[in-house]
Amino acid sequence: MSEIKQERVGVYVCHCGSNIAGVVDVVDVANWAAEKLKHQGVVIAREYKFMCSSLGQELIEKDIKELGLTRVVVAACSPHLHEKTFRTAAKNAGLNPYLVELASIREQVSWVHTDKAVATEKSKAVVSGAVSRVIENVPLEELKVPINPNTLVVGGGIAGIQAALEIANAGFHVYLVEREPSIGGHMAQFDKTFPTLDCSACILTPRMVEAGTHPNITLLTWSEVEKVTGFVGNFNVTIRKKARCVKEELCTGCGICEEKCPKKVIDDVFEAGLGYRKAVYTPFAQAVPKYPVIDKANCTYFLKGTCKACEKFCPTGAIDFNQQDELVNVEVGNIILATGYDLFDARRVSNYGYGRLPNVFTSLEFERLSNAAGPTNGNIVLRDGKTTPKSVGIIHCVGSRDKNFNNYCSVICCMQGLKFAHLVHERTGATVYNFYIDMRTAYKAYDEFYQRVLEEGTLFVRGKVAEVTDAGRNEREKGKLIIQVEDTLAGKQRRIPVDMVILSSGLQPRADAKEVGKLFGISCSTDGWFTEKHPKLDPVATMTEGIYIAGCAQGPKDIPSSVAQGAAASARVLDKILQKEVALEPVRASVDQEMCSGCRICNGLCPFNAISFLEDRMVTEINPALCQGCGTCVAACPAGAISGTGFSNEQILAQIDGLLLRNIEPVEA
Amino acid sequence: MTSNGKPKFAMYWAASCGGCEIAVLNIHEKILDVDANFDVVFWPVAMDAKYKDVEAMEDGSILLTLFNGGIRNNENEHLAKLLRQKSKILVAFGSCACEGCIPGLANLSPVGEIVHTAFSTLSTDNPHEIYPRVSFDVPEGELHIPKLEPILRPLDQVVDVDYYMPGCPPESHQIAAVVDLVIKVLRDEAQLPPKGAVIGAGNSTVCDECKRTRNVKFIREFKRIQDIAPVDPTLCLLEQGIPCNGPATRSGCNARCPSAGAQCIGCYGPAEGVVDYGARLITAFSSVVDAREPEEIERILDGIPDPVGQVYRFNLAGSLMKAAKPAWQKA
Amino acid sequence: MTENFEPTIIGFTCNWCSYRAADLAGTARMKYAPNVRLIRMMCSGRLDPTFVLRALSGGADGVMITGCHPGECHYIEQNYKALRRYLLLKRVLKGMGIEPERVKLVWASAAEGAKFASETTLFVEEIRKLGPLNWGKPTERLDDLQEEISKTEEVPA
Amino acid sequence: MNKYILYPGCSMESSARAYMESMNAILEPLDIHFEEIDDWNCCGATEYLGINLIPAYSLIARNLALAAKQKNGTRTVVAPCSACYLNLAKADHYMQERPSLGAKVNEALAAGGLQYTPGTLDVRHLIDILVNDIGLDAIRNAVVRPLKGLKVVPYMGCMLPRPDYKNRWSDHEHPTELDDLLRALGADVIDYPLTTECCGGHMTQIGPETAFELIMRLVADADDRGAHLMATVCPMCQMNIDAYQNEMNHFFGTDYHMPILFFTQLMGLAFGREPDELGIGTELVSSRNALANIGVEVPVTQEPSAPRKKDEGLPMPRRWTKQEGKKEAVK
Repeated sequence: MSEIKQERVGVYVCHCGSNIAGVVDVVDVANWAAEKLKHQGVVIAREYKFMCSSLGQELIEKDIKELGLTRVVVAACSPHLHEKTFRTAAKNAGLNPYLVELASIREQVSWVHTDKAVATEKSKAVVSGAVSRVIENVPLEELKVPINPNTLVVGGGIAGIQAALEIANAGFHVYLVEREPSIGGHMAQFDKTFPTLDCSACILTPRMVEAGTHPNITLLTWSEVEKVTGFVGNFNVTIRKKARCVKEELCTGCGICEEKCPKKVIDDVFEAGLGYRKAVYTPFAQAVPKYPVIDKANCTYFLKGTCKACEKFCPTGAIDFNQQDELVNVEVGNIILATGYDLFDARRVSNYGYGRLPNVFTSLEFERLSNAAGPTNGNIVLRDGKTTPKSVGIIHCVGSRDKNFNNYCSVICCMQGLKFAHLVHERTGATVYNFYIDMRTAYKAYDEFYQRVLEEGTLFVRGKVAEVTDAGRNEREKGKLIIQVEDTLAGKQRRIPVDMVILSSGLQPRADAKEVGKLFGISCSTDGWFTEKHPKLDPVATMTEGIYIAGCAQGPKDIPSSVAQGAAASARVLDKILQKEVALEPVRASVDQEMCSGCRICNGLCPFNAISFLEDRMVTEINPALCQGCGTCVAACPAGAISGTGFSNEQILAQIDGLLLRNIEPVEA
Repeated sequence: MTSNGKPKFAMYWAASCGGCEIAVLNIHEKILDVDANFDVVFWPVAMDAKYKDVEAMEDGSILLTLFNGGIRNNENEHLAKLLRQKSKILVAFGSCACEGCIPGLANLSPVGEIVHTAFSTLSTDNPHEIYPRVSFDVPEGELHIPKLEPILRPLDQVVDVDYYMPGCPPESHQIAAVVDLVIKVLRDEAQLPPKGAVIGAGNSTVCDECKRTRNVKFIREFKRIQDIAPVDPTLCLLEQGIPCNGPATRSGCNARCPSAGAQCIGCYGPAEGVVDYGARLITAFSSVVDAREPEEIERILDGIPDPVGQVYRFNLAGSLMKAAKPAWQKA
Repeated sequence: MTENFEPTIIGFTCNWCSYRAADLAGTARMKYAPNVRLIRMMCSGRLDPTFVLRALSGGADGVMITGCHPGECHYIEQNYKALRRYLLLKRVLKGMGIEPERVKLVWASAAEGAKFASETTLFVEEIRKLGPLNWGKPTERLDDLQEEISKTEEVPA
Repeated sequence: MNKYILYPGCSMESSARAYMESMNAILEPLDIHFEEIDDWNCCGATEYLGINLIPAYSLIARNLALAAKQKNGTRTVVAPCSACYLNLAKADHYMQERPSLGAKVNEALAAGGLQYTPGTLDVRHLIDILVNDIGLDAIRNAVVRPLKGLKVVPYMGCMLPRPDYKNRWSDHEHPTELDDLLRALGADVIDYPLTTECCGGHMTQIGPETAFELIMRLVADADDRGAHLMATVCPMCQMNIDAYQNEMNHFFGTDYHMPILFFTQLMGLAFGREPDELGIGTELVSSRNALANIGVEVPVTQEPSAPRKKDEGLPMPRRWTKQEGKKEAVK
């Protein structure tokens, strides 16, 4: 057995109020540690009500100074919560912070076991493991890495725009990448916004213009991120700037090309399939930037090599058919993902008939219907484009709170349904039914808006709509869409004939969310939204340092929350930039080149290309800047020539022996 | 010191094949240096010294004892303890003493089964099923033979060992080098290495001395060397799908086997500071497997039909597990 | 005897997924068997087969290896390497006469606290059925080799 | 040559003889070969499963056991009738899902020396193999007389698409397989929203008013949409709408005349076969006028059932007199 190192270890067992002490006999654990682990170097073992409190930390600091402790073990909550706290306490007392180990006896013992005796015994084993491990810890210094002040914001919706503006106004450069020809996101498609009924474009376009003209913002629209390498403070991002076939420096945005273009195409992105656009187009009038793009899939020139109308009529000769995609490489310190959401595909609910019954519309389609700049200039009409509906049914929770589709509540469809009810009333005077299961109007001035819509005479039916059908059974139903619903307040089945049905469909993660997550090294939750670092306390950060998320990409939310998250993410980025450098966990791998035989077995293991082979000396080398500390090569090296700080073989092997209480009984011969 | 002033030298062989003894002779004329500088007092294979002669010596009077072979029966254990008592420097000489070697593979089966296999299987003509007995009365008196220990143990699991000299057998040029070193120490021209050190070997692995070219390895199939015709003489054997233990085996033999066209089977034992040799090979071979789906990985791993033999051929007794479960149950 | 046999199990978790799944099981107060003692590593790829052998030979009756689902590894693909090592290690354990079911690999993402808890309890039951490993401690006393051999036959007079 | 095992079911030989004849008529042009399960028995239709599970499933599973024994190079059992298809599919599914049920059923089958392991057979409906195996192109090529001008309402019935254990159908509420097939025959297919609404099933026996209500909805909507006739895939649907349409009219005081044929009869016509070979004309609500739209002359083989003559005796009590009060159509 290795000889007993003469470290002086302090053990501190936390009550955590009753969270731990309620199940684990903390006094017994402390006494046990003091007695049984003495020969390993435990000189003091205390228990205290709240170790993470300032008093608790002072306990540690006092002991380090007075008893000359060289190692500290705190048996309390999860290292993800208070590892930093106790490391700082040690640092204040002059002990290297990496000589502190946290033993989790709350999340992994007291909260999950009921038998008090067993929980206490397990806590002792966990403390023993931590003590054996901490003896093998070595002092480490955090790796200081400079932060590149530039920031990449992915997604030009309201959240992305807010984040970009906040950082740019603080004087730092932002690259704002947007997949569509113009920034604005889904909000640009709306007519009014709830609850204030502000015209969506009126409050959005000023922000878009500000972002479009801001000296510190480089707008990269009609572009997508292809590759991301590096780590916090030093990301290298490759962006594909798709060819617009329009020379931005010459184009004045006059729109003649769009006017003259003979090819009409259904616009199923901005107009949600209700309106048309030309083969060369800008998605909407207030588009930022104003430069149009040529849709190669539908442009006659690219299909048959003829036409070229846009080129002929362009006053400044800005059209350039053989413009190629361009790969732009940018260096940034932090990245904010504000990639937004996809609308739930209402066709999946086949009994609501969307896609089969003409007069069933989705929420985005209705937004375009009611929008003055929309295909019907704001007139709410049926699919024939002429007749105004006399009665309209608005169905909530389409695809949400439904175990066949999405379990979660999409937060905005209730208010969206109420907004539609108001707009239909205002524009057509039709009778409006809203079919809901719970009316969720939780935020500021939301419920007041619900009261107002009630007073306007909207008929609310509480019940989950079973079916929308056009099989009328009697004169009252002929030629109408019949909504079959169980009215739970009236307690009976009802068949309500209406002219038009609007599906207030829910929000869903982007179809490519998983791939985008993998591109930036973050994961998605089971529902598919980007996973935040902590659902309550850290919603805009992710588990990957330097990558932040904002807006609906993190989960369904309304515009005020998206804006708030955009600003929050930018604040997190600004505090990183102002620190000028970031301290990286000193968890790294390194090669002892004396022992390395150049067998190259580890060379293929590193996805971060941190492992390189020196042909001349036939040995392997690890670049500490690129190494992320996963330890795969440490475990793989057949010669045992690669060691890893923070999670070394000695530490883990010692912890195994400690957990199995092999260090307690004198080891038999 | 003996009467003629020369330090005493002893060599003993426990559970071994005698190859280590031959390797000592294999240092050719240097054997004369041994004779010139040492007084060989105990060397059962070479001279007829008796145990009681050794018991009569004073403790620590033998300067250098090269002990090869694992501890299989109680006689081995007795001699190990005796020589430990009598020797100043006790060297675990060769793979058997260091980590059990081929005899150590017996630890895969219970001891009863070993004896049964030895004395009454197809190849043994034993119609009356006569088995050895630890003691047996004959007219002349009571005969004794050593009793088998339940599992074979390397030397350092029985007595405290000063130095380890791996290899099956240790290379003669390494033995010669150690002899020279000890001679220099006698003349105070050199210092003994720290206690417990491995001598007569390198501090890297076989690949360091192997002349074959090595690239990044992506293995789709493991094959036995005889199934590959012809074997590329210059390319790393592992890259050709042959499970070669070189990457995890200590250097010192100038990659004798790979240079001769065969894969290294690991007789020089683990590299410096390695806790379990087999574990190093498990992680080495799985690191070069180029597959992600479990079924595909299993198909590739089927290319190593006997994983225990592949990764623990020489060091089962010296590994963390030491023996298979059946062997433990009846210990 | 196996009913009240309480197995001791060492669990290896990866910092980003399965350790957080364990924490989530804690914050959600889910109850599971107390027999597993967890060790945190940065990634399941950090798992060295030596750790498993050290645990089994050191008194553990089973080892549970957990990590992120394939494709969701925080370090992109290192859990595949853990899978490969696990599959080869199981073959070696089988060769050593140890029931391969004593070592189990489970993927659990940071959101799957419930799965972590249920898999742990399930594994404890599986190990309880297998009984103690007791590495290095003989389960049957072998007094005399002779008596062992003689059991096989009688020597003719 | 597309080989299948056929489970005809009782109605194909009695009330739905027209379905059998028209099906046999379309096999040859589509190169389909059916081999009937010998000694098959009734499938328990819609009632038996509701009464007692074990004997019901044993009755059904007996057919599967016989078919499994007779596997002539195909594992697909085709059931033209929706009720038979659903019962066979349920038996196969729940014997796998609930091993205890499977065991009891096999225990029962053992009495007859039979056994069935769930999962060995694929249970599929006739239209499923026509659309998915044979394919619409092959059907289109076999059409000699396109049914242009014939307005047809496709009525799938409620048993086929739900429950869909093996996800065979395009949608559970609005499947389009029958629509596509009829369109391939050249007919003007009407988009019919009630295609999977219930036809009343055996409610015609238990609660006639409910059945009439359901039948009235189907017929009324088809009539509103200007359909000449309805096409269905299920003998029970055909019988309920065809045989009870007159009583439904009587009950509601309406005068609908909506003929309903099997889709195979229309396929026969499209393939150039004569009406009498397809059992056309045997339906109670005559399809003469409907088929006149495409110039098909339906021979009057059978006197339309004349209303019963009043005999001199005492008047017969009306069958549903106790519902007299609620006779007017449900508003």
